[in-house]
Parts: sequence; C-alpha cells; structure tokens
Amino acid sequence: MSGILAQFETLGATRQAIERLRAEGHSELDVFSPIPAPELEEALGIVASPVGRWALIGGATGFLTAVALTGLTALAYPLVTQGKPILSWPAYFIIMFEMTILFTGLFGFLGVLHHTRRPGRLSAHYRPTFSVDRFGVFVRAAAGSDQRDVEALLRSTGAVEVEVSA
Amino acid sequence: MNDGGVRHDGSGAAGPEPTGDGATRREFLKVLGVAGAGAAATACGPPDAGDKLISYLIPPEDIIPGTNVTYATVLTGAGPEPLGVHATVRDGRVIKLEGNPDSPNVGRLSALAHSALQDLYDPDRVPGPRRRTEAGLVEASWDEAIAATAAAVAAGRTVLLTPPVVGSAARFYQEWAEAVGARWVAWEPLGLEAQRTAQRIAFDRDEIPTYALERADRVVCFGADFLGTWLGPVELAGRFVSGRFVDHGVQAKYTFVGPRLSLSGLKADEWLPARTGSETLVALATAREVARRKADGRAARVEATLAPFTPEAVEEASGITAERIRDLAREIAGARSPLALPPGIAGQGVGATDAHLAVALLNYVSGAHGDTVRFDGATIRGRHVPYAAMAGLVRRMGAGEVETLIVAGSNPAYSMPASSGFAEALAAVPNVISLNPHLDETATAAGWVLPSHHELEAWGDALVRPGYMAIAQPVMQPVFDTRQREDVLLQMAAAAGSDAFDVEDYRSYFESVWRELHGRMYGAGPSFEEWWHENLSRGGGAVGPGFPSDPAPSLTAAAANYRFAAPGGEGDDLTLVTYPTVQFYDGRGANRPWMQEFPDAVTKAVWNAWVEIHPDTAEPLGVETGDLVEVRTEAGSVTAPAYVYRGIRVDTVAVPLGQGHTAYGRTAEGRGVNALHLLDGSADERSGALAFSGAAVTLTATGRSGKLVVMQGHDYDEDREISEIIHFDDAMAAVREHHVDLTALVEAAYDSDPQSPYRWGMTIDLNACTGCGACVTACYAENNLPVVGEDLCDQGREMSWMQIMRYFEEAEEGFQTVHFPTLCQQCGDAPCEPVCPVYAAYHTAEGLNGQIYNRCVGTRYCANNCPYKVRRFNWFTYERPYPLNLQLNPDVTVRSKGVMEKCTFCVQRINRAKLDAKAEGRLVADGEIQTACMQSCPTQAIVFGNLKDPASRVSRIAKGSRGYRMLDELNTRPAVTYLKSVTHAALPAGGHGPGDAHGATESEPAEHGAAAEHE
Amino acid sequence: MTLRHKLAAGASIGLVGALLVVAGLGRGTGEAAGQESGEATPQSPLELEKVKPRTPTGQTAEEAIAAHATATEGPAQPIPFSHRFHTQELLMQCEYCHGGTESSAIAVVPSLELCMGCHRIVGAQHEAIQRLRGYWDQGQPVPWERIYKTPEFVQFPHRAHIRSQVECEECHGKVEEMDRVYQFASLKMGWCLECHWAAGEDTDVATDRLLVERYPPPETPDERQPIGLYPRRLDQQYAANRGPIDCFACHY
Amino acid sequence: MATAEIDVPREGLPTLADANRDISRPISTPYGRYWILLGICGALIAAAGVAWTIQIRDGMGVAGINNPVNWGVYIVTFVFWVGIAHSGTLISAVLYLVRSGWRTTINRTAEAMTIFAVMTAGLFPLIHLGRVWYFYYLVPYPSTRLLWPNFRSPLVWDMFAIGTYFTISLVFWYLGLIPDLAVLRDRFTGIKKRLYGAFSLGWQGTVRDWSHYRRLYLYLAGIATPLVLSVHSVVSWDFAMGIVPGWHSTIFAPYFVAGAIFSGIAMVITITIPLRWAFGLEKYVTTYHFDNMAKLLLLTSLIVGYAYGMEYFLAWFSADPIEQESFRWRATGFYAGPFWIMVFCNVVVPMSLWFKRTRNSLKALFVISVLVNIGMWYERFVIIVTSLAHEYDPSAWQVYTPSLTELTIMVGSFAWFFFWFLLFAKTLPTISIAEVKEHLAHEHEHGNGH
Repeated sequence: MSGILAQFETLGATRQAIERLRAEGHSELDVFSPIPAPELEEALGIVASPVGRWALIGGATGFLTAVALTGLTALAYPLVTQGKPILSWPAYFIIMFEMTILFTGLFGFLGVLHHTRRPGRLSAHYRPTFSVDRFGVFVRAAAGSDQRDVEALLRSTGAVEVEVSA
Repeated sequence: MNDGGVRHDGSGAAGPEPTGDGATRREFLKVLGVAGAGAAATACGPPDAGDKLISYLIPPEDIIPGTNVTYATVLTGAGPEPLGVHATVRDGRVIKLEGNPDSPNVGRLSALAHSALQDLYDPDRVPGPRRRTEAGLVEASWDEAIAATAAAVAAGRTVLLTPPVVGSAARFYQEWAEAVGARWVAWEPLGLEAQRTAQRIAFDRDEIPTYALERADRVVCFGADFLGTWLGPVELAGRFVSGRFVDHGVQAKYTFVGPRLSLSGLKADEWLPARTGSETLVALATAREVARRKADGRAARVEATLAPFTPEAVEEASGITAERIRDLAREIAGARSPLALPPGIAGQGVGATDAHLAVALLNYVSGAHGDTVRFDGATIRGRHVPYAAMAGLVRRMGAGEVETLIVAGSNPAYSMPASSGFAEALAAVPNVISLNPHLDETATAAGWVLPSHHELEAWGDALVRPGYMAIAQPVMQPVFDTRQREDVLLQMAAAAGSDAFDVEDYRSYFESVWRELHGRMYGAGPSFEEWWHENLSRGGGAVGPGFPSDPAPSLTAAAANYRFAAPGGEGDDLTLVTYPTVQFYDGRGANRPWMQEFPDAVTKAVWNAWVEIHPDTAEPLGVETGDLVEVRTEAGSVTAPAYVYRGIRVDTVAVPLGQGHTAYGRTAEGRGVNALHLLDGSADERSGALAFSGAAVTLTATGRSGKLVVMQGHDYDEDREISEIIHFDDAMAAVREHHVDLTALVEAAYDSDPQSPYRWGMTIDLNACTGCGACVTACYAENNLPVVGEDLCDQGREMSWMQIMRYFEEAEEGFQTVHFPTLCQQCGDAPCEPVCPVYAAYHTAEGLNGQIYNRCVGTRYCANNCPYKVRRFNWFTYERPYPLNLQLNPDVTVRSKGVMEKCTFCVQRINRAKLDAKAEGRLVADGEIQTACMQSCPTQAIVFGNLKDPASRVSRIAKGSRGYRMLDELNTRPAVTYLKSVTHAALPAGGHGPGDAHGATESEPAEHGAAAEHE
Repeated sequence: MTLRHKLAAGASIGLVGALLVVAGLGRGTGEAAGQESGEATPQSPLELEKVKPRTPTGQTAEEAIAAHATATEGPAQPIPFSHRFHTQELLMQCEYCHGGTESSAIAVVPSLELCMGCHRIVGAQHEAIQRLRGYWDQGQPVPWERIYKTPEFVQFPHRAHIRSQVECEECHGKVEEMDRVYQFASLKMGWCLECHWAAGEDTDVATDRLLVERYPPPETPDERQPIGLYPRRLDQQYAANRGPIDCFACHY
Repeated sequence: MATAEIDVPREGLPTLADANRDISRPISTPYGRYWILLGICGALIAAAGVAWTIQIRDGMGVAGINNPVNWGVYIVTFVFWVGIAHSGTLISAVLYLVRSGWRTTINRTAEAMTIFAVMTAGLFPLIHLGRVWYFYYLVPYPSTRLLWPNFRSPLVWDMFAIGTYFTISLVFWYLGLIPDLAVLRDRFTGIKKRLYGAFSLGWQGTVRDWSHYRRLYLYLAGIATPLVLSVHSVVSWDFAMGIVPGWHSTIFAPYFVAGAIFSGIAMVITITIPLRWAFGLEKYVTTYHFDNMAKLLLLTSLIVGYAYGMEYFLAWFSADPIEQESFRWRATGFYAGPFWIMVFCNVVVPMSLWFKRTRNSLKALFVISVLVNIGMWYERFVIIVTSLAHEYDPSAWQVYTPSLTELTIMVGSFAWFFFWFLLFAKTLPTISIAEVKEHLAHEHEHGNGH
C-alpha cells in the first residue's frame, strides 16, 4: 500500500513528528519503537490496553475453579481428618488464592498474545533497525502532493531516513 | 482368630499331599494363602489374571479354605513351664499361637512361646536326615539312618540325653532305655535341683511348692525372676498381679533382695541390694527377727538354729543395715499372709541349697508355710539330674565309657560351661546321634543328625497339674522331612532287635497310655473315643484324682537343726551374676529373629549380649554404655559392650545368658557372648546345682567402643505426663474421692462418627504391666511385622508397632520403674491425619486412625506429626526367607518399601467380629474382640473394647481414678487410657531428680542407642 | 458414579490440562477414560435382574467343548470346562461345586476329587475328561487359569457379600451362560464403590444401617467449635450406604 | 531534568546500539571454560541421578533419615531452593512497583535464577517420597478410585503454591524477554534467527504492542508480589501446621519469607559478580547496584536475626517445658555446631555491611554472600532436624546424620541449578536490553539538551 516510512533517532523527534502528523489529520500511523515509550502512546492517543480485562476474567475463573475443586472433591468422598469439618474453607482458601493468581497471569498472557498476534511474517514496514535504536513512523498517504507534504514534514521533524513506497 | 471352633487332629489340616519340597508348598500357598502373603500396595485395579488357580486334590474334611481353624495343643519347650496353646491354622499352616483358656496359663502366653512359630518355620532347621563324613554333612535316607544308628544302639553302652519330661514320654524313655539297654539321662540347664533338695531336707517332700502370690499381702523375693524366667512366669505373673487390686485397697508391698534388679526386681517397692550370695544371711536374719516377734511353736523349733544370725551379724557380709532387716521382719511378722520367694537362677551360687532352705525357714516361721506356700503338688516340673551328675557323665564320656550318645532335644555342647569339658568329652564318644531339629552346637558334633519334629508337628502330652494332663497334637503337616522323636527311637529299638514295643508308632503308644488312664478313671462311663476326642479338642483333660497329701508338711528335725555357714566378712572384689533373659531363656530363643529384636525388659538392648555395671563402677574405668569391657574369671573371659545400670550393686557385674552361639543358625551365630564361659563349673555341694553367680571377676576397660543398640533414647519421662506413678496412699485417697458416672461417655463427637455405635478404645494398667513383652511379640506374629536387624535398629528403624518403654522415676531412696507400653493411641483428634496429602491417614467412623498402605505415597509427614512416635516407615522391603514366610497372617497386608504403617488395634479382628455379629443381626459384644496384645498379656494389663458402650469393661476402667492419657495437654484425645502405676515407695514431692533438663543433657546424644558412645 | 462425582469431575476439567502436565501425560486421561467406559458398560451391578429359572437348550457335551474352544472372551482353560453346559444342561447348582464360599473369605474352588466324583463314569469317552482323569491319576491338581484376583492389599470377604444378598451375577456375570469364563467386572475401586455407595435398601439382612436403627448409639457430647460454615451432618455418613465406604473396611 | 538513574559517566554513556551489541555478545562469542563448567555440572547431575535410581530401587533406607527424624537433607535443600527462588520475583516485581530503577540491570538474571531455583526445589518433594511412582495420587484428577487429594494438607497447598509460583515467574520472565528476543532475531541469521524469531512471537515493537506489554507487566508485578509472600508462607506452614515443638509457631511465615529474600539476594550477588566479570558487563552492572543489594541483604539479615531471637523469647515466654527443652537442646545439644554456624553466617557476618567499604568491595561481598547461602542452608537444617530429633516422647529421642546418597543428590541439585543457569547465560541476554535502552534513551534525550 502506498505510504511513507520515516526513521527517527530520538524519542523527542518521533513524538514531535507524530503530533504534527496527527494535527495534519494523518491518524493512520504505524509507529515502531525500540523501547517502551509511554510518551508515544500519549501522542498517538492510545487508550488503556484491554489486557486488564483478560486478567480480571482469569482471576475470577481461577477462584471459582478452586472453590468447586476443593469443595466438591471433599464432598465426593467425605473423609474426616482430625475432627476437621468436611468443608474446611480456611484451609481451602489457600488453594483458591493460588489458583486465582495462576489464572490471572495465564489469561493476561493469552490477552497479550491475542492482541499482538499478526500473520506470521513481520509487517512490510518493519526494519531491523527498529529493534536497535531507530524509531519508525509509517504514514499512509496517496501518491502526489500529499506525499510530498508529508515527506517535507517528516524531514523537518528530524527524520534521518525516509522511504516512499508507492 | 478363632472362627473355626476348636478341632481335633490337625494332621489333616495341611493342603496338598505333603511333599518335603518347598516349591509345591509355596505354589499352593500362593493361591490359598491369598490375601497376606504377597507384596503390599502395588498399583490399584485388578492385576493381570495370569497366575494359576490350584485347588485341593482331596479336600480335608470340614476345612473351608480361607478360614481359620484352631487346634489345642501344649508347648513344653517354651520356657520353664508347659503352656497350653490354641494354634490358629489357616489353609494348612499355623499362623498364630494363643493361650489355651482351659489350661493353667488361662489363655496367656510368654514372648518366647509366641516365637515358637519362628522355631517351627526356622529356615535353619535340618531339612532331613544327614550323615557326617569327611566332606561334611551329606544327605541320607531315613532307612539307612535308622539302620546305622540302631546298630550303634545295639552295640550297647548307649546314653539317651533328653530334657526333663512329664507324662507319657517319661515312661516311654524309661521303657525304651530298658528295652535297648541304654541309660536315660534327663537334664535341664536352668534346673530346680537346689530347690527340690532344700524341700527334701526341710519337709521331706521332693516337690516344688505352689506360691500363692495372689493371696500374699507382704512379698519378699530373694532373687527369683518369677515374672520373667523362673518356675512359671506366665502363671506367677498372673497370680502376682491379681494380688494387686488397688481399687479395692489391696496391694502387697514387695521387697526385692539381691545384687541386681531383674525384670522382677524392677517391679519391687523396695530394694535391699544384698551382696551376691548373701541372700541366705538376710533370709536367716529376717527369719530370726520374725521368729522373735512371733514367738510361737514354729519359732521355738528353729530358735537355736537361727540364733547366731542377728541382723548386726549379717550386716557387714550382706551390706544391708540391721534396721532395714528389722523393718522387713517387723512388716513380715505383722502381715496377715506374707510370702518369701527363693533365689532363682541368678541367685544360684555355691550355697544354693542353703539359700532355699533359709527362705523355707523364713516362710515356716512367718506362717507362710501352708498358707501362701503350699505343697499341693500343683507345680509339676520334670525331674532331671543335677549339673554335678552331668559332670559325671562328661567324665565317663571322656573315659570312653559311653559308646553311643543320643541327644534328643537338648544342647549340652552349648549349655554346659566350657570349663566342664563337655565338648572334648563329646569328641571322645564314637557314635553321637542328634535328634535335635537344629544343627546346634551338639548336632554339629554328631555323626548322625536325625531331625525331629517341632513340638507343633508332634504328638505328646504333659502332666501340668495333679490329675490334669495336657495333650500335644500336630497342628500341621511337617514343614521338613522330619520325624517324631519318639518314633525314631521306636524304629531304632525295633531295628536294634528289641520287641519290647508292640506299637507301630508313638501316637498309638501314648494313646495306649491314655486308654490305661481312662480305664483306671472310669471303668464304665464315657467311651474312650469320645473322652479322648473331647480331651484332644480341649487340649487336655482330667486323668485322675487331685493331689492327695498334706499341703503343709511339718519341718524335719534335720532342717530345724541345720548348720548354716556362719556369716563371713566382707569380700571387696567384684562378683559375677549370670542370668537368663525372657527372650533367650537358656539360649533356645537365640535363633528366632523376633527374640533377637526383642528389647530386653531391663536394658532395652537388642541383638547382643552386654555387661551390666553400676555407674560408680563404670566411672573410674571411664566406661560408658556401649564401650567394650573384658570380664575375666578363673574359668575364662568374655568381652562385651558395657551397659551402665543403676539397678545393680557397685561390686557386682551381670551378664545375660543365651547368646554367643557358635552354631544353631544364621540369626544366633556369632551374636554376643556366651556367659557360661565365665563359670568354672563349681556347683552347690548339696544339690549339685551349677553356680550361676558368685564367681570373683576382674573388669577391665578395653578402650575400644563397641556397639550396643539400646531401643530407648532416654530413661526419664521429664515430667511430661507420660509414665505416671503414685504412692499407694494417694491412690487410695483418689479411689475414695473418685465418683464414677457409669452412664457418661469417655468420648467426644469427633472421636468417632456420632452415628456409629462403636468407638474402639483401650486401657493399659501400668500397675499390672511387668514389661515381659509378650504383647510385643504377639503383635509381631499377628500383624506380619518385619524384623530389620541390628544396624537398622541402631538407626531407629525398628518396625515394632508396640514398644514397652522402661521409665525410671526417682523415689525418696533409689528409684521406681514404670514399664510403659506405647502403641498408636488412635487419637480422636489425631495430628497425623490432616497432614496426609492423599488421605492415607484418616479417621474412621469408628474412631480409629486409618492407615491405608496402598494409598500411602510415603511423605512421612504423619510420622513427624505424631507426638507419640508410634508410626513406622518401611525403609526397605524386608525379606522373609522360606519357610518363615509361611507364618504370615493372610488377613493383614504385607507392607512393602516406602509405606507408613502403625498399630491398627488389630482391625482385621475387629472387622471379623463385626461380620460375625452382623450375621447374627447384633452389635459386637463387649469382650468379643481381643487385640493380639490384650489376648497375650499374662497380667491382663490391657483391655480393649467399645467406648461408646458406657457399661463396657474398657469404659468403666477408663473412668477409674487412676486413668490418664499420654501427653494429655496436647488434646489429641487418645483412645488409650493408661492407669497410673502404684507403689509403696515414698516418692519425692514433685521432683524427678535427673528427670528434668539436666537428665536430658547427660544423655542427650545417647539417643536411642544410636550413638551410645557419646554418653 | 454418583452425582457428587460427576460434579467433582466436571469441576476438575478446568484443571485437567494443567494437571496432565504435572501428572505425567496420559495417566490422568487413561484413568479418566477407564472411568467413563466403566460407566457406559451395562455392568453397573444394581441394574442386573435376578437369575431366570433355567431351561435346558439341548446343548450337547460336544457342542459345549467346541463352544469353549471357539469362545472369544477369557482365557482357554486346560480342561474345556463349560459352566453353561453344567448349569443350563445338567442343571447343577453353583453351590454344588463352590460350596463353602458363603462362610469363607475366599471363593472355594472345587477339588479335583469332586470333579472325579462324577467323571469317573460320566463322559469318560471325551478326550477332555480323559485328560482330567490323567491329572487325577498323577495326583496333580488342574492348573486352571485364574480369572478374578483382587490385589493383595484388598480384603474381600465373600461371605459378607453373600450374606448381604449380593447375587453372584452382580460381580461374576451370568456365568451360567458362559462357554468360557471371562472377567466380567473390572474390580476397580470405583466399581466396588458404585455398589457400596448406593443408598442402603431395606433388606432383611442386618446391614450397619439396620443395626444402627435397632441399637441407636448414645448421644455424644458435641465438642466442635460452632462455626456456621460447617455442615455437621456431612461427617455423619456411618451406615448411610449399602456397604461400608470406610477405607479400613477393605484395606488393612 | 530527571536525575541520572544509572551512574555511568555521561561521555562514556553507551549508545542504544552499544547496549544491543554488548549485552548480546556472550551469545555469539565462544568460551572454552564455559563448556568445561557445563561438563562438570552434567557429570554431577548424572551422579545424583544414579543415587536417586538406587534409592528408588532399594528404598528410602539408603538415606540417613530414621523414625523420629523423618525429614532430612532432602526437605532442607527443598526449602533452601524455594528460598533462593524468592529474590527474583521480588526484585522484578516489588522493586518495579516501587520504581527503584537499580533493579533494571539485574532483574533478568534474578528472574532466571528464580525459575531454575524452583525447578530445582520442585525435584525434592519427589525425591523424598517413599513411593515416588505414585506421586500422581497428589494430583486432583478424576480417577477410577474416585479419590481426591486432601486439600487440608499443607503438602497439597505446597504443590499448588510452588506450581503457581513457577508458572507466573515463567510468564513474567518470558514476557520481559520477548522484545530482547526480537533484538536477537534481528542481529542473527540462519537457524538462530529462525529460533529467536519463533520465540519472539513476531514482536516488532509497535507502540500499541508496547502498551499491551507494559500493562501486563504491571499486572504481573502486581500479582507476583502477594504471590511471593504466599509461597514461602505456605512452605513455612509445612512446619508450622505440625505440632512438633520448634515448628508449631505463628512467626514462621514472616520469618521464612524474610529468610527467603535474604538467601535470594545473597544468591543473586553470588552469581552476578562472576557473571559480570566473565561477560564484561561492568558498564551495565556497577557497584551502585551491588551497594543497593548489600543494603537489602543487611536489612533482611536484621529481620532474620530478630526472628531467631524471637523464637527463643517465645519458647521462654510460653512457659512450656517441652518447648523450652527443645530450644535449649537446639543450641547446646548434638546439633549445636550447625546452630552456631547458622547464627554466625546469617547474623554476625552481614553486620559488616554497615560499612560502605565492605559494600563496595566485590570480593568482600562475594565472600559474605556465599557465607550467607551456607548459613541459610544450615538454618533450614537446624529448624527441621533438631526439632524432630528431640520431640515429646523422650524415649524416642534419636539423632540423624545424612547419608552419602543424600549428600550426592544435594550436590547434584546445585549442579542442576547451575547447568540451567549456564545454558541461560549463553543463549539469552542476561540483562534486559529493552529496559537498559529505555534508560539510555532518556539519558541521551537530556544529553542532547532537548
């Protein structure tokens, strides 16, 4: 697809470019970063990741599974030990706690996989430098004047390298 | 274990046609022994049904496979007394022995008697006739064996050596000897010749009096180990304890006189540590004082004789102060029916007869004679030649006057002191023929070894009461290719050309004896057959009138004017005491694994022999428990680990008998030392009895530390509510204040399921427990407990579900002992249960702590969490060499490695009883279930039953004033209630002397004998 | 398998994945599968109807021997013994050969003498019977292939089950219709429990339940801390079932 | 101006590219010594394997444990390794939550350590089982026995706690690795590229990816913190739930947790110092980090020391003679040696960390941390063995000495741990590249005067 891929060396420059681009009305941006960069998220106006919801559901599942497991198995073959009740909830709570934690973590991870997964190969705009020290911004732009404006903008904000793909 | 009813004639009980071959036997056990014999918990679910199903060819009549049948018989070789037993037979093999209630031992047994099973199934028994050649022992056929030995017998100058016998056998041996022109010598190493002689002199009666301990209110014992090894421990222990009826205000004060506290001594309220051999003087001095106080006709007769023996006169020689003797005399004189017991083996020195005579005089003047000491002939023991006579035989053997020596059931090569030179003399006898079942010291010297049946495979009888004869019958097919001893003799006689016997085998011989008895008793009346079968099924029967003559014969003039040796001066050298133990007796127990692993009642040591010395003797030598010391007498010397023991005089050294075998089997050989090597063979001149004590010894520390495994980590309970003992007066006060609510329950809701009609419980009366260990051995037999050997015991890996701890309690003077049986307490609130991750330990609805072997994965958390430390872990899979495995109880799983186990209150018996009860639509009745330990206890210290039944015996006893629970403050709610031991000795206010922290520091690394050398 | 177990099993499904990793793969599923199948098969003891009166179907001895040879289930026996033939055709009662079982822990296998009792004369022409006689003459027992064996750590008293009116068929299947005996019941613990767990039905034989009704146990002081969460009745299971579910009833 | 979080001189400040290169250098560079070490570990593991095989064949008897002392070196070592496992998550999670930046360069190593330590610890409950071939009885699954594990048993709690802890730590660690794996993917070619590529799950670091990443990382840190506390509490309850005098105590949970962190930090130091030297990472792991770890070590040492004292106070205060005797014997009895070793290593030695000079001397730190590890092993030995050897019934008192089998397996466990660690050090970045770069990036920002 047609667009422009610019590479930046610094966080600041990248951020500037993003802000300017969005001001110009280019909201379709793919931004690559070698480091976790809250600033860029801000700039792109990314809202909180949904992974949290996954974790929450996981936790609930884990807890309920533990309740069922401990309680029902105790009832399945009621055996008394040391005069303790068949349903010794205080003891069982430890199992519930651990299972809650376990499922929270696992579901959360599944969440991340779900949200970051993409078809096998890397995106066409990805450049190995992005895992070293370059920041990358890809702007969808139709060929022509539009492209020229964007390119100018990017260069002015300190892009060290600009590729135009038609 | 008795659901088959008592049957007669066990010979039919075995499975397939008897072949001596072990393989087929094992094969048939595999299928009919089913439940128990295999390895334990393997995987769940059904096994691959690959193996074969073998049925009987011809089913023995009225035997149902998989059920127990019980046969009554009698053991004459299990200690000093004949014991009637019920043999439990399962699918053709005897798996358990229990006392026969109809016999004098009223259903009780000793540890040694239980272990007769391991003698029967001993892999070291001689499997068949053997002939000695240069190449060693070679197999031989019975026919050639009989032929060869008969020829030797026919050649004349034959001596037949047997243990003393009573009943038909005595007559048989006599007749046999006459028939073939041989001499019959009956000999008993731990015999009673001194006592018989004394009675002959004193009352002109050649018999053993009966000691009515149950009626005595003041007991003084001059050394006899009457609770352990002397005369008739099972019976006497029963009598002794039935005399201790604390809850009814009765408990005889009991004084022990002697240099060493034996098993019996530990039970005493008071100890007069008289120097070895001076018991005679103490007895005489006491008698003199009693006579002075009584001043009656009897006193007058012996006044002159006793005159020289004033307490002051004997003070120096005996080491007992005059006033203590006077106090003793005062109490005896004041008692309603006092009783003095003579010295036993341990007290048998060169003056043995005098000692017995002195005690007889004491009983005479104190009025015990005819009251608590009765000549009613009720104590019948076989006659035998004294040691001196044996020495004579040895001389003749040495002089070549004996052509042929037939040893039948006796092992002189071991039990004669080395100094007697028996071994050498034996070598001088051309033909030595052994009829012993084992290849023991004597048999190894024999040219012909003709193994005889074990008692449980043989016919026989024994006169155990005047007018009461016990019958021994085979309870199973012979394990090996052996023959009945008497049959072998019969066949010899026949082959030797004698026609004296017109019977084809011994069974018919002694049946003919019984016919005669029957004829004499009732000419008419019941037919012989029904009478005979009745007797067989009951294990014996009346064969004549009771004992006719006078129970209190008058004192002879000879005795009244007897010249006792005058009190001597003080000797300052160490003296020796050798004594028989409960587990080995005269050494016959040494090849039985159960007995080797049996913690000695006094020292708690296993698998070894030891030298007991007083701390003050050990200290200057720098010797501690476990260090090797050398004991030397003129006769010889032995080197064994020391055991430092408070209960022995400073100037005395004690060594147990029965160990140090050079032959006899894999378990016995090379274990410990043979104390007989220390005896110079000097004998009591009047009776010719061997002197087991009194020899002067020198004791030297070798500096090396040996290994003595003591199965008790610490001798004091540290005031921890474990072993409790109280003074008699306090016990009385408690009884008076105590009000029992017979309707109240001794259990709480979660001890057992509220719906369940049962909560199994137990009481153990520490006042009754003598520490004899019969219960421990019974448990080994009933529950398939493995024997682990010395090293594993040393590491604290013994498997005994029940142990008897021996705790010392400090008293005002000296100390008191509490024998404390520990077993699983079956807690209602058990710490072991909730920690098991797989429910292998859990609480049953009937209040037991279940332990499910096949579920157990072996985390051992339960054992850590058991405050009583009664759980046992299978560190290995323990093998039982064939045929020992034939003894396994099929009703109990055999555990394999990695599994935790513990006492189950004999749940297999509980379940059987419940099935029986259900079949009749009722609940299990009180007393219907007897655990193995309870069943065996000679003093009935253990009571088992249902705590949910407020009226049951166990409930009532548990509510008694002396009841308490072990470590009660842990609130584990044990199902076992202990009854405090009661003593007449003054106890300190609350203190336990070494019982507190310091005591612990003393012995802290000496844990459990694991590292005794640290002490 | 009771409802409780279905629930418990269901609850655990959420875990099974993770657990298999721990449990060493397959083991869990294997057993779980066994569970299901054990449920599916018509073996559930309680559903079995009682034995019908037998009527000879006219099978001949030759046919019986042939049938034993061709039967697919169960191991071939050294002697082609047909239970069907002996019971259906000869109308023999089980107890004739297996007497004593009702009073013993183990099932009683007939002695060779018993076989010979008839077969000295009967059927002597058959080759199989001649072999049987061969065993007898050599004094050798017949090495029957064993079908049922409870593990050594299980104590299974036949007498208790017979007394509680458990029909032989419930565990051994319709042996009288088998040409060759095969293992009918799985003998897995779960299979035993299906029966033991069933609600105790009113029989005229004394079950624990009946005994408890007849002899009600005394009131015991309840010492449990009164915490609302704890339903007390749960550990009052004694004798609630047809058979004991106490581990100690069979394992000791 | 944000203050420098890594005290690297501004001019010598590595570029992001340097970070990529330096940190991933060990992966491409061959080391002769590395293979030797790996070989030694392998050999020791094999020896332990043989020992275990023999134990399974013959029975637990080949170990030195006996009747009163049913737990020995196996459980001691188990608790030791669980303890080691605690620093990792603590450093990654807790310090992440409290934003202490110095964790950055050590958290990867610490987390790896955690995972391998749990893998080691997890072996011992199996090794000490009498019938390990039935260990699956502990696992709740529908079986033909219709039986389930007993969830009232601390051992089952343990299984769940350790299992959860391992899984969560693994996820946490792996999540942090993903961006670095992407880095490696881009550095290498051929098979390596494909491997790292596969494990990096197609990570290409779009800002959206980073937002998911950061969110989950935060949550994991959040749940891992209570988890850390719970795990060693549960382990401590294996003992505190018992009635054994010396075990049955309410202070055990905090006591064990503190001890765990103590030993964990010590192990991090023990490992990081040689690692840093071997892989030439001085630029990234500096005295500044060690100083902080030393302070943490000192703090936890004080807590542990306090716990020791408190145990004795409680024993005295309880006025329970049995409890008192148990503790008296612990310090003066057969096991006085181990007890005083424990006190010396865990309480006395760390006091030297009050001085900055000690904290900044790597040699001293290394020695101290090793001593602490030894001391902590003995602490577990003292708690477990002395308590069991001297319990309620005096007649059952019995001492225990480890057997050769037990010691072989214990040594093997160390080999097993270091084996995995060596593999990790050679194949994965031992420092979180992404986080280091994050910091460097900010440094450069400010450096460039924006």
